[in-house]
Formats: sequence, C-alpha cells, structure tokens
Amino acid sequence: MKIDLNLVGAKGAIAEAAEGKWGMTIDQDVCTGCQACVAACAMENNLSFVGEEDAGYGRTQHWIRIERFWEGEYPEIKATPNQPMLCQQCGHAPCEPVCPVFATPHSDAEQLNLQVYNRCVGTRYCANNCPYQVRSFNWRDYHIDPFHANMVDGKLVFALHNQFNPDVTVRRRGVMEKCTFCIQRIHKAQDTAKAEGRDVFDGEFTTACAQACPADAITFGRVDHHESLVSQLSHHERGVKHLEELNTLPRVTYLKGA
Amino acid sequence: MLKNIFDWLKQPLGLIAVGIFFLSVFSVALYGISTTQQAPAQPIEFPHKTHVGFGIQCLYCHPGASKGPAAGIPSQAKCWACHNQIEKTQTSELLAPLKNAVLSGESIQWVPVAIVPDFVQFNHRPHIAAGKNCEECHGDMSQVTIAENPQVFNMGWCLDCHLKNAGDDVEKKTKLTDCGTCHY
Amino acid sequence: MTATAKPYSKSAKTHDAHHEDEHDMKQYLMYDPKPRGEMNRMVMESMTTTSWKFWVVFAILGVLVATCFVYAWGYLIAEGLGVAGVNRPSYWGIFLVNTVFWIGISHAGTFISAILRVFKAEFRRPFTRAAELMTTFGLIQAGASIFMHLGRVWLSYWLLPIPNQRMLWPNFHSPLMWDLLAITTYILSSTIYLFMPLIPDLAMARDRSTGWRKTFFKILALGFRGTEGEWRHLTTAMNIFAFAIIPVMFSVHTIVSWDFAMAMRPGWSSSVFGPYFVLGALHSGMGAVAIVLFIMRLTMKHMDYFIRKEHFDALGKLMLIVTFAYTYFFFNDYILQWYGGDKWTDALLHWLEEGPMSWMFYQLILFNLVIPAFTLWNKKIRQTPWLLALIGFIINIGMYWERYLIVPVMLTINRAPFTWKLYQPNIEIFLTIGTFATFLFFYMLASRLIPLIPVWEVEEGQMTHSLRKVGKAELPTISEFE
Amino acid sequence: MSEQVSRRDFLKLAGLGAATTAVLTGCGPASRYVTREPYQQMPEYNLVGHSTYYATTCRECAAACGIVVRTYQGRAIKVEGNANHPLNLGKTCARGQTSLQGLYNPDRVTDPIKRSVRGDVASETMNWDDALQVVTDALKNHKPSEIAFLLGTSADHLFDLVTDLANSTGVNAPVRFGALSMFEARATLSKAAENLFGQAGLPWFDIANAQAVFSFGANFLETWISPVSYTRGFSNLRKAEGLKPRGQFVQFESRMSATGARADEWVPLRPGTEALVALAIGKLVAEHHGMEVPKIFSGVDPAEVAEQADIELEALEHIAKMFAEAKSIAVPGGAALGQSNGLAVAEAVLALNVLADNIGKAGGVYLSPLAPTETEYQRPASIQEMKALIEKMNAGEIKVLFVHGGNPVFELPLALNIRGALGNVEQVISFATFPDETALESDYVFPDHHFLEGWGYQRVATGVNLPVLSGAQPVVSPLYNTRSTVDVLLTASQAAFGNALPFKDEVEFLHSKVIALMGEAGGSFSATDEESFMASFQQYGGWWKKSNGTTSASDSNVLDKTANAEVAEFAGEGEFFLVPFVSPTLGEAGANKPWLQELADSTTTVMWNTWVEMNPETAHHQGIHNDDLIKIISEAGEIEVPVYLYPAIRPDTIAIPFGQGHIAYGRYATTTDENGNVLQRGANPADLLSIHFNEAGDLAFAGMKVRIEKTGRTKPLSRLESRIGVYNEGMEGH
Repeated sequence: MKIDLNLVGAKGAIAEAAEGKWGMTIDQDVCTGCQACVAACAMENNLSFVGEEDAGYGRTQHWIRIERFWEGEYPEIKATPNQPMLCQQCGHAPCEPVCPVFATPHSDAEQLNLQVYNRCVGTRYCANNCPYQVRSFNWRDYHIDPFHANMVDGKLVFALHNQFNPDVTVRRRGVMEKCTFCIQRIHKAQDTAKAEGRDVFDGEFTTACAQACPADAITFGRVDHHESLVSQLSHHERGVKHLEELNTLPRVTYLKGA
Repeated sequence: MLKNIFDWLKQPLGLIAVGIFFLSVFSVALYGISTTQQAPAQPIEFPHKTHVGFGIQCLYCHPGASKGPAAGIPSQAKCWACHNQIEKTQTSELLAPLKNAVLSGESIQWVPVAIVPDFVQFNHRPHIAAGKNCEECHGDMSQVTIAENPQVFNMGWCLDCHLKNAGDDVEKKTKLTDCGTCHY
Repeated sequence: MTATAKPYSKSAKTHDAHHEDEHDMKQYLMYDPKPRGEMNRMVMESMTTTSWKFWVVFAILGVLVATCFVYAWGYLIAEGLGVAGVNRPSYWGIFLVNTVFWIGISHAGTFISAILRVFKAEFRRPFTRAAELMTTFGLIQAGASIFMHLGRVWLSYWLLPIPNQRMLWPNFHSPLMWDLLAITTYILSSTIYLFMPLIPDLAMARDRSTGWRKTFFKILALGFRGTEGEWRHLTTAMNIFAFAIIPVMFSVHTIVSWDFAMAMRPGWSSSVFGPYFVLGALHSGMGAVAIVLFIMRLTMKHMDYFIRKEHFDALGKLMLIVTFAYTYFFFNDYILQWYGGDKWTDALLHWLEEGPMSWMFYQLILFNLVIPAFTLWNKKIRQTPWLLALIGFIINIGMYWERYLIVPVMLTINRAPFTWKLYQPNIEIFLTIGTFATFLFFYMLASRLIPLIPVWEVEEGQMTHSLRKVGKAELPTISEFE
Repeated sequence: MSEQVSRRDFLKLAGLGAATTAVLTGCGPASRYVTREPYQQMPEYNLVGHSTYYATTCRECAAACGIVVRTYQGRAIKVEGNANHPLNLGKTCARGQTSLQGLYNPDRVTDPIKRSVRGDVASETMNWDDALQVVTDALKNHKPSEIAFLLGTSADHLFDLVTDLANSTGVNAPVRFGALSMFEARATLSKAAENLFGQAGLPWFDIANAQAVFSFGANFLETWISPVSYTRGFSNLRKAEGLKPRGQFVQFESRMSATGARADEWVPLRPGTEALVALAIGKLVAEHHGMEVPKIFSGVDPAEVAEQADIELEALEHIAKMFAEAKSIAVPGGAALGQSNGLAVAEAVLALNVLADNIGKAGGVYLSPLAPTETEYQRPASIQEMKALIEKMNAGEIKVLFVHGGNPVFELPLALNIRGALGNVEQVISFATFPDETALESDYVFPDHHFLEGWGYQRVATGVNLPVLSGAQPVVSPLYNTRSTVDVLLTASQAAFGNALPFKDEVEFLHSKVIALMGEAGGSFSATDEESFMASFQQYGGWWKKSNGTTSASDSNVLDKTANAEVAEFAGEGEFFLVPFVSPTLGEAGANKPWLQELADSTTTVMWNTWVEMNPETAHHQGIHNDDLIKIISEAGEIEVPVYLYPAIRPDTIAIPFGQGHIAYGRYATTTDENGNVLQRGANPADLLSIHFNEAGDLAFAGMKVRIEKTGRTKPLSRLESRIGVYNEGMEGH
C-alpha cells in the first residue's frame, strides 16, 4: 500500500496499513470484574506483588486493571460496566517517541509497543505520557525482598521463585514494564507454526488474560486478518476505542453498551 | 606542599612508584576480568574431545537444540546407556563421579557454560533450522575437554550475524533486528 | 550645559527634598573610585578573612551534603525509587521540580552577565560573578536532580550518543534527549563564560597571595599577565560568548519546558510553556540574586563598598519588570487552557482550584504576582537590602510552588481518572535539602577560593565613568575605551 | 574504517565490559536458572526446553474445575483451564490461577511437627515413622466412636476413604465443613429442593439459556457454589446471538455485590423481606398472565410488601412484568438464605420458577445430576450439625479429632467456641498444608501434599448438567517432606484395624474407586483395560457422561403449598443490618496467597485488608469518614474495621467481607509489627456471628442487627481506585 508521506497523519496511516497487527476486543457487557485476568496475567508474566502500603499508594504492578465508576445516587445507583484497562498497543503510541534510549520502541515485526527491560534507564517519561496510565514501574526489588524468603542452611531461599515463567524476563528495580500482549506466546506460536511450515491460525493461542476470562469477554488475535474473530468483533457496531480522539490508534477495542 | 609532592614524583624513584601503582591497578583489573572469562569447574571433567572423536553427533546428547529453545544436558540414563557397557567406567578414576551418581541416584550438578543473560530469550530451533552449525557459536568441541565459550555471547555478536543473514531482505531484516525478537 | 531652569515651585520643592540624594554621585560605585591597589586589597581581604561563623555554617552544610545528598542518593540507588514518594500517576515528583527550579535559578547569572553586558547596563558590574556562579552551581544541582530521578542511574551513559556494538543510539525524538543536550551545552558554555572574566582577577589574586593559594591561582590564571594582546583576546572572546550564550540560555529553559509541553497531558501540552518557563526562570533567578547579594553584603568584608543600594534598586526594577512579564504569561497559560474547555483540562483546573493542593496555587499567585507587583514600586523597599532579599525569597517560594504544581500536582490529573492519586514526597525532601546544601556549600567554598567581585570590571567601569563639574553641578560622564 | 575492523574491536571491548557489569543489568533473579539439573531418568514424554502439561482438578474451592498445569523442568509454572472439562471449559478464576502461590508458598508446613503447647507457634519436627505411629496409636487406643474426622467442603477421595473407614470400623462418619458452605447456605438450598421437589440436592440454574435472571442474593459471579460455570452462563445470557436477545438480569439484595453490580436492575430491598418480595412477584406475575393466583402466592399483598421491603410498588410491578414476559429464572442464594426464614426464601424463589414453568427445561432449574460413584447427594454439614459435633467434643465424647482440608477455628463463628471445644479433645491431629489457626490448635500437624502434588478425584456437585468426576494427579514431585493423608490413614488403619482398608497406597485406592466407572456407558472416554482407563482418567482430568444427567423433578403440587410469608427475625440490637459476604477474590482460604491479596476487590478495589461498607449518607450523619476505624458490636462479639463509604448499600445496612482476619496462616495472611510479632491482618466477621439457625439448620449469618462505635482512630485502606477520580474527593464542586 502506498501512502503519501507528505499527508498529515501519514504516520498513523502507515500504522493502520501495517501487516501483522495483533489486537484485542473486550466485551464490557459481559465482564464481571472477577479479576481472573489480572491474576492470570500476574502468573504468566512474573509480575511482582508490592504489599499493602505500596499497593494503596498507586504502585501496583498490575498490567491489566479493572476500572469501575459509579453513576447516579443511591438507590438509583449503578456501577458502570467494568473496563479492563491494559496497554492498548497503540499504532501511534505517545510513549514511544519520548523514551530517550529507545527502550520502548515500536516493533515493526510484531506491530506491538515493546518494552525492552534491559535497555530501560528508568526516566518514566513513557508512563507520564501514556494517556491510559497502564505502565507500571518497578519501584523496588519486590521479588527479592528477604521478607518473602526463608532461611535454609544459612541461605535465603525464595520458594515463590519456582513459579517464574522462564519465557518472561524477571524485572529488577528501576525498570518500566507493561502488558506485552503475551509476546512470549506469540513467539512460541510463530515458532511452532514455522517449524510445521504453516501460518499461525486464528485461535491457535491466546493471551493469558483471554485464556482465563470465565466470561469470555476478551478475544485476541490478528486484527488485520478479516476472517479472524477479533477482527470481526473489532468492527462490531458496539466497538469503541478508548481516547480515540488522541489519534493513538489503539489495538484494543471495547464493546460497549448492550 | 603540592610542589613538594610533584617534585618528589619527578625524580626516578617517584616515577617508578607511579609506574608500579598503575601497573598493579591494571593487572588486578585484568585478573578480575580474566576470572570471568574462564570455563567453570565441572563436577566431571567431561572430555568433549573424546566423545566427538568417537563420532557422536552433538544432537545425540543435546537433542533439544533442533526442537526448541534449550539444547539440554543429557540425562544420566543416556550417559549410562553407553558407559554401562564400557569396562573402563568401572575402573577409571575420572569416571567415578558418573558411576557414583548413577548408582546413588543423585543428579550431577553440571555448571551451564553457554548462557545468555536472563533478559535474552534465546531459541535454538530457528538457528538450527536456518542452517547454523553448532560450532559456529559453541566452537569446535573436538578440540576441548570441558566445554568453554569461544566468544562472549553479547548483542553485537548476535546482531552481526543476524544482519549478515538478513542481507537485503527487508522483511527478514525487520524480524531479525526487532528488539522484541529476543527481549521480552 | 546650563540645566538650571526651575519651571514651577512645587516641582522644585520635591527636587530640593531629594537634592542631596540625587546629586551626591558618590553614592554610585562607578563615581566613587578607589585606587586600584586599594580595591584589589579589599577584594583579597574579603576572600581571605574568614570568621569562625563561616566555618560553623560551612561544617553544618558539609554534614548536610554528606547525609542529605551523598548518603540519601546512595540509599535511593541501592533501594530503588520505592523509597521516594513517586507513584502512579505522579511518576516524576519533586526531582523534576528541583531540576526546573535550579535551571531557573541558573538563568539569572547568564541574564545578568550576558544580556546586561550586551546592553551595557552599568549597574551589573560588581555582581556579575556572583550571578554567574549561581548559574554553574545551579546547573550542577539541576543535573544531579535529573540523575537522581533515573531508575537506573548507573546506565545513564546510554543517553549519550556513544558508538556501541549494539548499534543503538539515543532517541533524538525525545524531549529528554534535547534536554540533556541543552543542559550539557549550557553547563559547558556557562562554565567557560564564568571562567573567562575570572582570568584577570585570578591573575590579580595570584600576584597578591602566597602559599597554596598562589599555586592554586597560578594554575587557574593560565599565565595571564595583562598584556594588551591578552586583554584584546579576552575581551573579544567575552564579547563573542556574551552574544552566543544568550540564545543558549533562552533555548535551555524553552527545551526544559518542552519536557512538559511536548507531552500529551492535560495542563502540560501548552504552546506558551517556552516563554512562560523562561520568564519564570528569570523571576526566580532575580530573586535569588537579591538574596545572594544581601548575604554577601552582610557577611563578607568590604562588600558594602562594592554592593550598594543602587544595585538593589536596579535589581528591584528588573524584578518588577520580570514580574509583569511573568504575570502576562501566567494568565495567558491558565486562561487559554480554561478557554479551551477540554474535559480533562477542566478537571485539572478544578483540581488546582479546589483540590488539597489549592493552597499552593493561591500562594503562587500571591507570592509571584501580587507581592512583588505591589511592593517593588516603592523605591524605599527596593533600596532596603533585607526587604528586597525577603521579596526575592518570597518569589522563590512562589516559583518553587509553581514548579511543584506543574510537576506532581498536575501529574495527578490525567486521562485515566481511575489512577488519580496524591503524591507524598518522601526521601525527596532530604534530597531537596541536599541540593540546596550542596549549592550553598559550593558557593561558600567558591567565596573562599575565587574573587567574588570582578575587580577589573569595576575598575574598568570606574575608569570610564567620571564626574565633571559643569557650573555648580557635578555631572556623570562616560567615555568609551574602544 | 572497514566494517570488520570497527565492529570486531567494539566486540572485544564491550565483551569484557559486559561480563563485569552483568550485576547491573537490572534484570533477574534468573528465572531460568533456578535449577540446572538434568533428569536422572528423563520421562519419555518430556523434552528439554519444552513444557509439559498435566490435567488435574483445582481444589481452591469446592467447585472442582478442571485445570491443566504447565510444568517446566519439574516446576509448575502456570495454571490454565482444562478446555475439555465440562464444568469450566478451559476457564479459571483468580483463585485457581494463584493456586501456584499456595504450592510455592514460603509458609508451608514442611515436615510433620509435634506441638507441646496448643496455640503456641513453637513446635518440634518429627519423622514420618513416628508420625505414623502417633496416628496408629490414636486409632488403636480409642474406641471407634471416640474418633472423629473433620474434612473440607468438597466431596473428594479422602472423604470416600474416611467414609469407608467409618463403615468398616465404626469410627464417626466424616463431617465436611467450609466457610463457603456456611455462607452459601447449601443445606437450606438442598432442603428447599427436597421440600418442593421431593429430592435433596443442589438445584442447578441454567442461566445461560434464560432470557431474564432474577437473583435473590445469589452472588453467583463471585464465590457461589460454582462461580466459573455460572460466570460462563452469565456470559452466554448476555450475548445476543441470532434470535436469542441479550438476557436481562435483576438482583435483589441490600448491598450491591460484584454480581449485583452487573445487574440491569439492582433492587436494594430491606433485609429479611426477600421471601415476601418473591411471593409478591409471583402474585403479580400470575395476575399479569390472567390466571388464578396459586395458593402459595396468594397470602401477600404487593403494596404492603413494597412498603415492607422499602421499594416502590411500581418497581415491583415493573419487575413482575419483566418476569412474566420473558423466559425467566429465579435464583435464591447468599445472604437471602442466611436468615431466620432462609428456607422460606428458597422455597418462595423456587416456586417462582415453578410458576415460570421452567423446571427441568432449558434456561430453567434442574436438580444437579449425581456425580459418578455417588449414590445420593451428600452435602457438607450445616452449622447446626457442626454445633452438634462441638457439643460432643465439649462433652468429652470425642477423644481424637483428625482435621483436614478446612480451617474451622478461623471459619466457624467465634460464638461456637471451637477453640474451647478442641481443648476438650484429648488429641487433635491436623493434616494441614499451611500453618493455619486450626493447625496451631493441634497437637500434631502431619502435612498433606499441596493438591498440585497429590492424587485424587473430586465430585462436581453442581454447575453443569453432566455427572462429572474430576480427576487429580500430581503435577510436580512433592517439594517438602509431606505425605498424602490417604496414605497415612491407610497405613495407620491397617496397623490399627487390620485389613479394614485393603489398599497398598493412595493410587490403588483411587484405582479401586475410579475403575468402577469403566463399565458405565456414555462416558467421555472408554478403554478396554484398567491401565489405560486410569491413564485416560488422569489425562483428561476426569470422567464425565456425555449426555444430560439432570433429573427432572416433580413440581406438581408446589404451588398449592402454603407459604411462610413472614419478614425474617433479626437477632441483636442496633441500627444496622449486618451483611457478611465472602470476599470474591480471597474466598475462604485465599488470604495466604500474596497475589490474591493484591487483587483489587471487584466492587471496592480494596487490597490486603478488611473493610466495612457503609452508605455515605449514613456515615455523614454519624460523622464517619473513609478509613475511620469503627468498632462493630453484635450480641456475639465485636471487631474493629476501617470504613469504606460505599454508595451502593442501604443506609440501614453495613457489610463486611469474610476472608481476612487471620492470626496464623503465614506471612501474607497476617501482618507483623516493627518487632516482628505476628498481628491479625484485617478482621474476621465470623467473630460477630451469633448462633441462630434457619429451619434448615444453616446459620442465620445475615440475620443480625449490630451497632457501631467510633474509635477515633483511622486505618488507611489500600485501594486500587482513585478516590479523587471515582468519588470526586477534593473536587466536590466539579
């Protein structure tokens, strides 16, 4: 596809025309707010828990959080539909240009916003600039706090470390992190498909949150394949992109309303 | 005062002292670095040389390399399958640890040699599939006893090869230089 | 010249009342010359005469630097930023407040020495050095504050474009990258610009001191002997630098403002931030100069000769002008944002007006706009050093609040209301004290090591100014050397 | 410079540098290098670098969802749903996801221990031979009637084993109990089904195929009986597909639960009036249909009910119209049943289903099928039955108590004083995996494996229309010196009673039970020999029938009964109705899993603590603010809890989640002060409950009135949400 680079918004047009885009739809009408996605994400991606004090102070490491607001006054009060908020993997992401060391580049191969932990120096500019506020920073070395360890034969043993997913880097202090659309699963599926000499098919794998969701609210897949489920859902009339007015071109579509 | 010091340093003895100081700092630093570059001590002084000499293929003991991320260390059962039938195993001093480990059922604590940092997600399979030979990265094992790394696996070294392989193929180059290919 | 006409009596009366003041030209430093040797002696004495009080303060500051700067920073690095108060959404906190504040302080030095030099404002002469020192030391604190806030400061060299085997370069799209380049340029150029006018004074000091000081000055003076050729080279270089550093100065704070203005956040993405920040910087910088001059005059020997009421008066006028310019940009920024009517900006303005930090917003208006605008009209106030220093102090508090509002308080409000959380500084307080202590520590150290008064500039001024008797009146005249 | 020269030079330099600065790279601890040991004998299905997946059953709650655990080099990495399992079809809840944090919990009991002083943390380690001797002696040296077993909620293989033991030796039949069975009032539901349909058992509500769901307090999206399967049902209810419209959902409760928050209409009725409202709706529906009002509904006057329930008559009529015009289903549950008239509520709500004519039909109410190997529905003990057991303990009739799978000291109401009752038991032996409160009150703790290390099966009580026996197998080898309780009991009972249970070990016992299914037709898999049948059982994660196994109930005379149209009675004095509910994220036993603690509560987003929900208006009148620590005083006890001003609760009601308040149970379930002393984390609403029963013997846990007192202290609650952004705090004018 040819895009006139002189046009205003050419960058957005390129992002839109890109191939290999992964995307997600979240049906807010069926989301029950059960937190299964949050737990699944934490277990899959070696997220650290931060303890009561830091959690209340806005330092939680959730890569996905479920937002709810209130409408009306008692007794005509309603909780707004749960809104699971995660990295929108913007096609035109505000976090990307502000990082001085390219620690959060746009992946041309996977069409994702990457977070390269080992490149990050911790300016936190990306998190400031993220309109969705979905980035979380490793304020401390939460994983290796001796509080979690037992002393066995004079050595600190972290039993919980046994559960770490070997496919995901464990982050230390001073590094930004965020939802990766379970890129380790993407790679695994691509690798398997390539070994078998075929393409990854729709529904072959999915992200940890979508896999766990008991209400099947989350759908994941290639949004640039017209026949894929996620692509069809994201063009549904109920589909809304969050803060679309900022031209961030998010890859997550929320199905709002009934 | 300052002048006195300078004056003292200018005389031959002073120059020698300065020389010795810098030399010692340099050699200590060199020693420190060199310790990080040596092959670690292994529980068994495994002679790769001998095994390769017998004509055993790499993939016979490390079959994971062609199928997935890790090449793997062979299980004791695999060692024993052959050594069981070799008379020397019963008598050799060097093979005693293997014998003991198998008989006692304890595992041998090999020390990994060819490692990449935690933040690099390496997968053997695509490299083998792309036609790489083991020795291109791990060196010629027919020459060494304990496995040692002929080179430090760092990003420049990886990229060098990736770029060479991609050539002018834009799509390949994109994939092979994408940060997300190795770091996530 | 026969300027003796008296148009009407009322005017004449006022004239009479101030007759003594206005016509005693001796009150002006430029018209109160002293012999060269005498003045040199005075400056040298001011540098070498140190009372025990100085050492007490110096020791206290030393302790503060060791604990609040060195130890606290080390602790921060070792433990991670969790020991600070930064959180989501206030990812930046006081660290960036300090950065902007210190860069603001540093602006006064360049402004006074370069711009006023270019415009030949004569009152600048005795305190250019004092102001330039503020530039250099302020920038050190600004830089330190930036590095303090990095999550992994030991990797900060990745911000530099060093060729490497990873084939990775810094991201020149990032305002932080521009920031780094701008601040580095500024710190280099301002240090050179501090050093060049210092050379003749260092040479003077070299000739008048003994012992380790002599060695010290000898090294620093670069063998300056005061020949015609040396002077010519020096003045040419200074003139070039005076012009060249002005755009650097304006660009630095503009670029610092872009850290915010380029970001996609309500309250931040404002096109007026560039000049607004520059004016803000001058506002706080002038105030800081007033404080420093007051303290120098109070504590250092012979300083009442060099720093006089006229200087405070002139500084006060400058502060007044800056106040008005600042006021314009202040309202420009807020009113335009309010007029924009964006939903999130609206929420932000409400947060500033009604939120728990609103007291800061109102104090900012009072301290930065109202108090200076209504007091600096008065000549008496302007000429009272402690009052002017007090106003300078108030302005600086106001300006600190302004930066505090822009960074952590505005960061509270973003486009994700589910995450709005208050920011509570923690170890940052100690680090802030640490930067202040380090600044003062350096300053006090400098006051013992280099002449704080550019003697040659004062002499040059006095030589070009003279009083000439015309009839009964003594009139000031200026001659040009060049 | 040519490319070769420059690149190579950089390489060498940077290479040296990289080695020395590896410490500073900011990533790690090395997740991949936890162990680097080759298998001595590589399992043939295992391949280095590849994960192995094992199907097993989640036992975090009694629902028995099927899970598949990903393991890598002998470590369990991730829990995923078993897509084949009919109950959850590949889905999991947060508690199931975090079960790995139980497996790798740093606070597990690692060895058998002996405690000289009950309640004292100090203990000494034993070896298993001595431990087995202790169990053998306990069984041998006491009369069978003096030996009792207290097990967890789920009907699993251990329950079957102990039942067999009881049948063959005469020891007391095992009692199953869990906080969830108390808060779900399972006995009430089962009793109501028995009363109306003549068959005890948990009814199963097919909300997926209904058009409108009317829930009377059932928190089926949170913890209620089988939350994952009900959430699946809810998801299907909401999805409009083809001709099927999006289903409606109405929730009646006094405090908006996470379930109620998803309702289209949330009706905050006065606690205790649920039965009346259900009856009134029945009456209005019958009138709407123009039929004669059935006898069961005839005793109520809708206008009067509306006033008693503190809702508008129009709202009631509107809801009745909705009920009448759609394919409706009514679900009783939760706090509505835990009242003095809980049974009446259950009956009235089930009667509504009869009126809607949905019994045994798609989108209606079924009687849950009996699980394979089950002959009749065996429900967990009601609190009345627990009280009977405690009275026996107090009377000294029980000399040895074996506890497994539950934590009664924490879960039972303080007023029942099980702690004191345990004091009257000579020997208390706990098989706890974690050092919980009950283990603390035991003489011995002989730790069982974590469920991911052990064998087993579990019956699925409800949640799907198929009879399901969910299979469990170890996914990792046991981490610590623990031993399966079944093995312990087999060995000990053989030593004590001879060949009462003639099995070599746990696996053989399982084999004997499961193999019985081999002959049954219509199973999910079939095999010709026992070995492969057992292998398939483990591989598929269980055995289930492929055809609908629900029994249709007879509902002929239901509507002709007379209903008990009374408002519930409330015990105690005070101005507030107390609604305790089970924390949706923590459940009954999740408090020791740090990630469950860190999950935001679905409605309040509070983490790591207990809170009390209070209407902001009420709080305003009382001068109470967010985070104020208040004392809640019931007739049975008092606790101190910080306040959460909750906009969706009746002004005359306060609600407290159950799940926190541990004084033992590991470092994450408790807190410590500066000196390292273990303190209670949060508070336990079970301390407030006084002992009143409904007609079915369940505790009337929501049938209390309490008063509150300010303490003047505060305890900031950690919330995920922003109080500024969500409640406009600090920006009131905006």
